[in-house]
Amino acid sequence: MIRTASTLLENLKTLAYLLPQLGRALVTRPETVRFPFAPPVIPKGYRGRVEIHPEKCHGCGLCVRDCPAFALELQREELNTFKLIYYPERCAYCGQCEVSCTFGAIYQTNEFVHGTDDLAQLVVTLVDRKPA
Amino acid sequence: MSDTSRLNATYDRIVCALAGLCLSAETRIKSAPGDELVIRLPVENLRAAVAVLVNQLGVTHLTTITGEDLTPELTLKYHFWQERGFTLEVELPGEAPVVATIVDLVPGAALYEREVYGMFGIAVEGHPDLQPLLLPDGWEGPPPLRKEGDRD
Amino acid sequence: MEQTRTYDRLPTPRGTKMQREEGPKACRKSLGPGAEGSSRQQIAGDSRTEPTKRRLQRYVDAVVRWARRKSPWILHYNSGGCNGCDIEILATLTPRYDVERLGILKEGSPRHADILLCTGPVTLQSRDRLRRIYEQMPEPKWVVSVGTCSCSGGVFKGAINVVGSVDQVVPVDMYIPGCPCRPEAIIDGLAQLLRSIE
Amino acid sequence: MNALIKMLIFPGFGFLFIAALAFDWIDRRMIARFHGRVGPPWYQPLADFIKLLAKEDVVAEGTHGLAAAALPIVSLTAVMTASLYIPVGGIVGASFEGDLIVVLFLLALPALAYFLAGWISAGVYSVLGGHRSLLQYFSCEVPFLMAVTCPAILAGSWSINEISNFQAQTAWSALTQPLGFILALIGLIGKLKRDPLDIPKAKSEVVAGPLTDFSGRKLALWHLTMNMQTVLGIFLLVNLFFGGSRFFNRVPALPVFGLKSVAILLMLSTASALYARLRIDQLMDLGWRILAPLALIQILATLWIGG
Amino acid sequence: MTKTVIPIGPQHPLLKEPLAFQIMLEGERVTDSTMRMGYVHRGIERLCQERTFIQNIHLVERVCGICSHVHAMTYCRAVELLLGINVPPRAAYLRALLCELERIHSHLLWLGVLARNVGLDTIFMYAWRDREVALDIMEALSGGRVSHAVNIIGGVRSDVTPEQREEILEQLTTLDRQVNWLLGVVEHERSLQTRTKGVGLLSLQQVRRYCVVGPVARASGLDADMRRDEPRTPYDRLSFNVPMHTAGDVWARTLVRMQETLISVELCRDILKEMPEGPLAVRAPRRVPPGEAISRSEAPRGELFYYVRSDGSDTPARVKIRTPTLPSLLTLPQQLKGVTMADVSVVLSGVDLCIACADR
Repeated sequence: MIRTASTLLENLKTLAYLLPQLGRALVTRPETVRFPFAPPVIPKGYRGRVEIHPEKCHGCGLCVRDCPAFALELQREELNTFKLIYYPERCAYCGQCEVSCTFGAIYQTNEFVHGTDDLAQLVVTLVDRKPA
Repeated sequence: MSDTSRLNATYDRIVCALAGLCLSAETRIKSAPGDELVIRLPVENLRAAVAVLVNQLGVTHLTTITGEDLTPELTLKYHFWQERGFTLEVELPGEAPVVATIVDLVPGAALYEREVYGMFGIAVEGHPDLQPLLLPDGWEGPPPLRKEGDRD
Repeated sequence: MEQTRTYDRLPTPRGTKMQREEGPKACRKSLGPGAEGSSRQQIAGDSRTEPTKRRLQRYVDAVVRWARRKSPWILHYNSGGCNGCDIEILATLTPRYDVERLGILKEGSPRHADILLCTGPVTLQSRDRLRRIYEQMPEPKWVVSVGTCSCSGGVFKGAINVVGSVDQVVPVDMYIPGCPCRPEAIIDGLAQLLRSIE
Repeated sequence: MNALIKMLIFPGFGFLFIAALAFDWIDRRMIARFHGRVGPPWYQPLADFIKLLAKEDVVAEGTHGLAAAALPIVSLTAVMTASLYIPVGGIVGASFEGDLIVVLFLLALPALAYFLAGWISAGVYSVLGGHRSLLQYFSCEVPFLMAVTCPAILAGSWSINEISNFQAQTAWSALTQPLGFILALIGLIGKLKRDPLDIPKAKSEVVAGPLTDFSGRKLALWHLTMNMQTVLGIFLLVNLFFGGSRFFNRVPALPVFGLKSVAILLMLSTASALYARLRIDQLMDLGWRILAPLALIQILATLWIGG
Repeated sequence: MTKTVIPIGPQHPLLKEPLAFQIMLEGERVTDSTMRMGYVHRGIERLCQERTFIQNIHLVERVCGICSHVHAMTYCRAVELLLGINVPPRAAYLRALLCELERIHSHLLWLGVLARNVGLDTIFMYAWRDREVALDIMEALSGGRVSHAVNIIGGVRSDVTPEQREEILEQLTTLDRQVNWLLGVVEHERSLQTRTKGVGLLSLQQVRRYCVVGPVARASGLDADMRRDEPRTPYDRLSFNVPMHTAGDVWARTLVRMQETLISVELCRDILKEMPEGPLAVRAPRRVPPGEAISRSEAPRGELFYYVRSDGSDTPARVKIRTPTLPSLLTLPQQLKGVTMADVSVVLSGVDLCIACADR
């Protein structure tokens, strides 16, 4: 008798296994972020948009050579005249440019790129070096 | 290191079993536990060699088939695994390459052979369902991994 | 009253923004939101322009626009991507990001969806499929290209089997770069799109 | 005039519409909370409804256009008519001896329309979903009908109003016939194609079932029909098993009725969060081999005690 | 009995990625099925031959978004073999740590997808909620939730600080508790079992014949795990067991994957505790000497295989990628035969398809 009752109980438990957790979920606060209604919390180390310390850039083009997605473009006219252009819509956000840069000029910030309806707006000229 | 000797014994066994069929056996491909054994065969011996492996040595695991275009000829590498990896290598002519299927011996080779067919245009004789595996419908132009398809 | 639609005007390939405006999207814009409901009433209003009727029309339009902003149902199609953006899209449905707060539901049938989320570069094999899914969606519809690959081709640009970005196949209303996009970026992009439905 | 108000506003269409949206919201919100999410805001079902109304209405190629337009309207009409006979908070639009049978019949119509909606469509998923919905209807309807009969037998009347009045004076059927109540609940879940038994519209199997090719207005009407059906099913159970709107005769009728309905809605939500979907053959096994015999036992027991 | 042909895919809510199935039905029972791949074929092998060794790290990382790190790691190892470089031990430990975290994330993701496909959305939500913990750890380590980009040829880029270590250990405790609960669900929850038991059967013999790898093979009783069979730092210094089952159905696969997740959590802890100090990377030249190299590793779905040949320039002459999903795809017609239409979703999600991997 007791055994049948216990097997029955066991069976009922398998039938309502999730029930205690559901109850707990009802009383605990959901862990949803407040994001669209509050500023996003992005971790410090997140690999986001590429930025540069323009004064450190020598226009060597190492970052351009190693970029897997051709998101950087170096337009060089003379030795000291060049433009470094960054296309976020092509960028793979891998940070290879950061690794490749021997001068520590290029780096990644922790902000993600916001959506846009016009890709041309995203393009940034990182360095615009004119002859002194 | 008894472990290493055991692994080397595996290689010895394989080389012994295939001795009559192969052109050469060397440890050429670099791999983590030491270099891997590569056995070069004439194309017509491939099926016989795989039959020996499957029936006598109990090899079941074919990792993949790698095709390569080393113009002018093509090579196919059959990467097997038993306790450690080893490779059978055959050489094919660049023009109208044909290789015999091993699907009946190792059913797991079916998709790899289809892939090789699509990517290199190597006809696999006796394959039950030989169509390119990954190429889009209506693909025109040379098989994508052949050198003739190189763009400048 | 509606017959099966035929699509002789396929979306124009990628061009400048002006060029794209001439495509189906522009027609949609000239009709205004409320595609056919409003067009029928416009015809009625043409003969006798009654201010009350027009005001009513304005109110109805406002309500409809509000409803559209609050209830965007999404359809997701991976046209050749690596999965990374797909799982981030799915992650937006899960407890941490929970886009159902914004009324977003993930639908399975193109006929139910308002927004097509495309991920990945468009491969040759999936190009026609993407176009068909876009055509199956009822108006008004929007396309969001999620991830670098679908915005520009990304690392796969120039691959032998890749057509390129999504906007070469269907008109895109919102680009969200990122590889993969964070769920925050996806939500942000969708919210921007919804804001532009005004 | 009074009858018109009853029909159009309370407890007729207007009230039903609001209740349908409200229950939909409560349901979605509850399930979201079970998942550990926040869930949609209160206006969500309304926004969905308006948006779908204003969306382009495409008829897929190969679909019978007239039938596709008529079916949601037919089922909506059936559900609205049924609402007239179900008492809400002690107020009933129209009542006569035997209205329970009429309501059950009217609530069966949408299931048939749902099947037909799949049948007339060209898409394979729709056809498959329609097929499944018919199978599911047969295996769920029988236990549901049998379970619902028990309170009627006990009260000796086929009028919903009288049954609920009888229970309010004696005891709730849910307490005297717990088995019957559980069977009716399972049958209701099956009838409404709600979550653990959403076999005809399972997303991962048949995309959206018969509704796969519907869009715009028709889809809105289908959703509304489903939601109204949920409301009516719950109201029916409250009347038949929870003694309608009375609670010790002290508390006002409407809040009591509302609370009881929400309680049943919570049971439905819990069930949908608790279980995985059954296969159609498993459901038929469950329906015919377990639920129907149990319902028969319940009927016999009821006859023996109360008859 | 009516015969119907049901197309599943390329766009279907069941599949997150495009793959086209034609399923022949008799009533509700599947009689035959055919498959069309290639919707996600991007030609990565070809593209690898056109890019430099360094660019390729990020290219192969995008073969698959779920197991991105293990792809990049296996590729880097192959190139390191060609260069004759030994990775510093700390780098090896960090790589392994990310590998295990990726396994946790992948298996939890898979459990969620399976649960969603059988209509148990609750477990989908819980599994994905718990997965966020693993993603948080990975993001703290590498700066990316899904693609990590920590691998460089010769080592890794990012390090674990002692504070981070404590934090991660704490997060692992939460993860441990929650994965344990999920394992309990898989073991005890009745409705999940009714759907998954006896579905998608694969015998040990079939698994051998089709060269299946990974959890699918282990659930059928094939004892194969590249972490143990071809041990490398740090797996040769850690002890772990490989969970096995013999039932060969979807439920057994679920159990295997959940037990593996638990073991991975344990391994993460061990790796963090035993991580040696030292440099993170050694310098690697851009040009790679001619030669061939093979690198195998255990991805979440099984054995991952890279073959790289260099001809002495800074671009590889051939990169061959064999992903573990491919042999699993081959078994699908066998698994589908005779199941009902409703079980198709269970079978398809049971093998943990990663089409992006398979198509490359």
